[in-house]
Amino acid sequence: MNESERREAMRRGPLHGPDLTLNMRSDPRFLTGARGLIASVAEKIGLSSTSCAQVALAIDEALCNVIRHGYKKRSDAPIWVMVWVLADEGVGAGLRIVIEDEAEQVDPSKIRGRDLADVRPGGLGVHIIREVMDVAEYEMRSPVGMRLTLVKYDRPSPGVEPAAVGA
Amino acid sequence: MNESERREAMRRGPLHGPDLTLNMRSDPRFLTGARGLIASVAEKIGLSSTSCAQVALAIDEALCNVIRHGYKKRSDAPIWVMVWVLADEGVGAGLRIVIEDEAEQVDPSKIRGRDLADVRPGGLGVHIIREVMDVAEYEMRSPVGMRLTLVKYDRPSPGVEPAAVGA
Amino acid sequence: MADQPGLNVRMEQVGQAVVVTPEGEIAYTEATQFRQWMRKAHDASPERIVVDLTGIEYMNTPGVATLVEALQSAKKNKYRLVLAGMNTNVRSVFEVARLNTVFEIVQTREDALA
Amino acid sequence: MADQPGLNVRMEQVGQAVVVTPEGEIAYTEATQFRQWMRKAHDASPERIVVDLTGIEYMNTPGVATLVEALQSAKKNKYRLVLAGMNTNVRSVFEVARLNTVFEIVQTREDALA
Ligand SMILES: Nc1ncnc2c1ncn2[C@@H]1O[C@H](COP(=O)(O)OP(=O)(O)O)[C@@H](O)[C@H]1O
Ligand SMILES: Nc1ncnc2c1ncn2[C@@H]1O[C@H](COP(=O)(O)OP(=O)(O)O)[C@@H](O)[C@H]1O
Repeated sequence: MNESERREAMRRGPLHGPDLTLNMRSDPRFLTGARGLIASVAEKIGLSSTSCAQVALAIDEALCNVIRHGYKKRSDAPIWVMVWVLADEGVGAGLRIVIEDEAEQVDPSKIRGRDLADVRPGGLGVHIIREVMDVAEYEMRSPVGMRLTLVKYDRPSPGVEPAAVGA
Repeated sequence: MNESERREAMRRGPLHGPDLTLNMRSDPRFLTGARGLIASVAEKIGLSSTSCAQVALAIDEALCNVIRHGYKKRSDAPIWVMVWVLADEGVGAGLRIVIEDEAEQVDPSKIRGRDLADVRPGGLGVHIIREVMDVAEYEMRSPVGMRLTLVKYDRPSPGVEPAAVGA
Repeated sequence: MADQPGLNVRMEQVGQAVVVTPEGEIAYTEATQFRQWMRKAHDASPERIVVDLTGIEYMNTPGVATLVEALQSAKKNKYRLVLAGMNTNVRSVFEVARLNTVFEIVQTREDALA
Repeated sequence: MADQPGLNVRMEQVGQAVVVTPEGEIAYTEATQFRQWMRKAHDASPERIVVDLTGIEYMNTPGVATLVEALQSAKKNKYRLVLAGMNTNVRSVFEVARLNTVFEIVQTREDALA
């Protein structure tokens, strides 16, 4: 497997259904619980405490963005968070998380943070998501909405540097 | 509405779909996260900290029982946890939680704890669930599995004493 | 007896007593491990086992069951089992289960060793 | 400005400085409330605003954005904004966002008031 094949395999993930699915309304009151759920699962499957904190942060940023940008702060629209526990395959414990919504579709290339040198309040969430996860890929979902695929291994698999993937 | 009609209305719950659904495998590693999720939602909708702790405990006991008794410790079977936020209707904040499984069906009247005077290690979970929740009702689910309906209001609605309901 | 994410346990001899100090939570996944620690305390043939629960934020009935088992061993072998440092939530589990009068429950580790 | 479940804020005057001490988390739901507190600190026309983050376990980018806004006000009005007491996770958010060199960040509240 070359690097791009390996990344594609990580993005695609396992064939079986998710180990855990959270289907929540786009209500900000559920954000803390969703983040805590993922952090707890990450801890229990053995991710390092740094990785747990990073995954929790990425999920939180991604869900905030779905609510703010995808649903324009509507609080009653559906969000699905699917979680796969990735078995140890020589690269340590890992999680694959897919977040889907039914919001308006946007060109994935338009989902990007601001220039970090230009200090302004916003435009940081996507940078953080990409930086802390090994894989972070947006795509349009069929027939409506967006899908974000996130993968985090405790140690990056050889040939997949988080920095390279997240850049 | 007389008392039994009121209880029946609480058990039946709202007509609309759940605000939050957690679909998890019967894997004990997910218990802490599930409990934390419910506790966080309870806190954010304004339940008192005592009520939050009680709801979290009840959910945890109920899920432990599904895994141990329902699924005989199989870790790959499905469990659904559905949560409705009950709006303030003069009785304070409230949550309705329905837990469903696909395990073997048992007569709901057989789901009961031990005599509390007879001190032995087990047989306490169902007592706790009934004591801390306003409504706790087991029933057979169609076509397979069991369903547990739990309701917790911060203040019991007039005419529905938790002690009476939970007895 | 490797510690799991949820639970860390220390055990020490203080005079004729053994003090077991779990930290974290004692729920479904941690109960098995905690039971092994309680057996180890029992095997030290103490006059008293003190379980200092100050560091336990959460306990549910699988955890309570391990302590009921330990109490049964204590009664059979005629030593004391004393529980100290329960927070409000843990205490309420014992109260609902009507075990608050069955166990010897004190405020602090010092009280338990007195 | 009623406190929400996730966040409690204290504000006090120490000499010419205003010290804002939030406790809990500053995430999506708390950011609006925290922004109001930062404006209130600004309105006191201090020479320095110290934000003591020792009690903040968690912050995400909506929280960071309120501090960037506060920094912009501070620069425009020529007073200092000093952040103290960040835990590792909070600090790493600032680092990923390359804001660790933009803000004045110190270890403790005492350092910030020195
Ligand atoms: N889930 C999403 N749906 C649609 N657009 C998004 C989504 N997430 C991010 N975006 C777009 O990417 C931009 C950058 O997002 P982010 O880095 O989180 O900063 P901010 O949310 O402060 O703008 C947003 O302004 C928005 O245009
Ligand atoms: N989800 C369930 N499915 C089937 N049987 C159950 C379930 N929950 C409880 N029970 C039955 O009720 C009994 C009492 O449960 P509980 O009070 O939690 O004590 P314990 O689990 O220690 O036996 C169990 O022994 C079991 O027979």
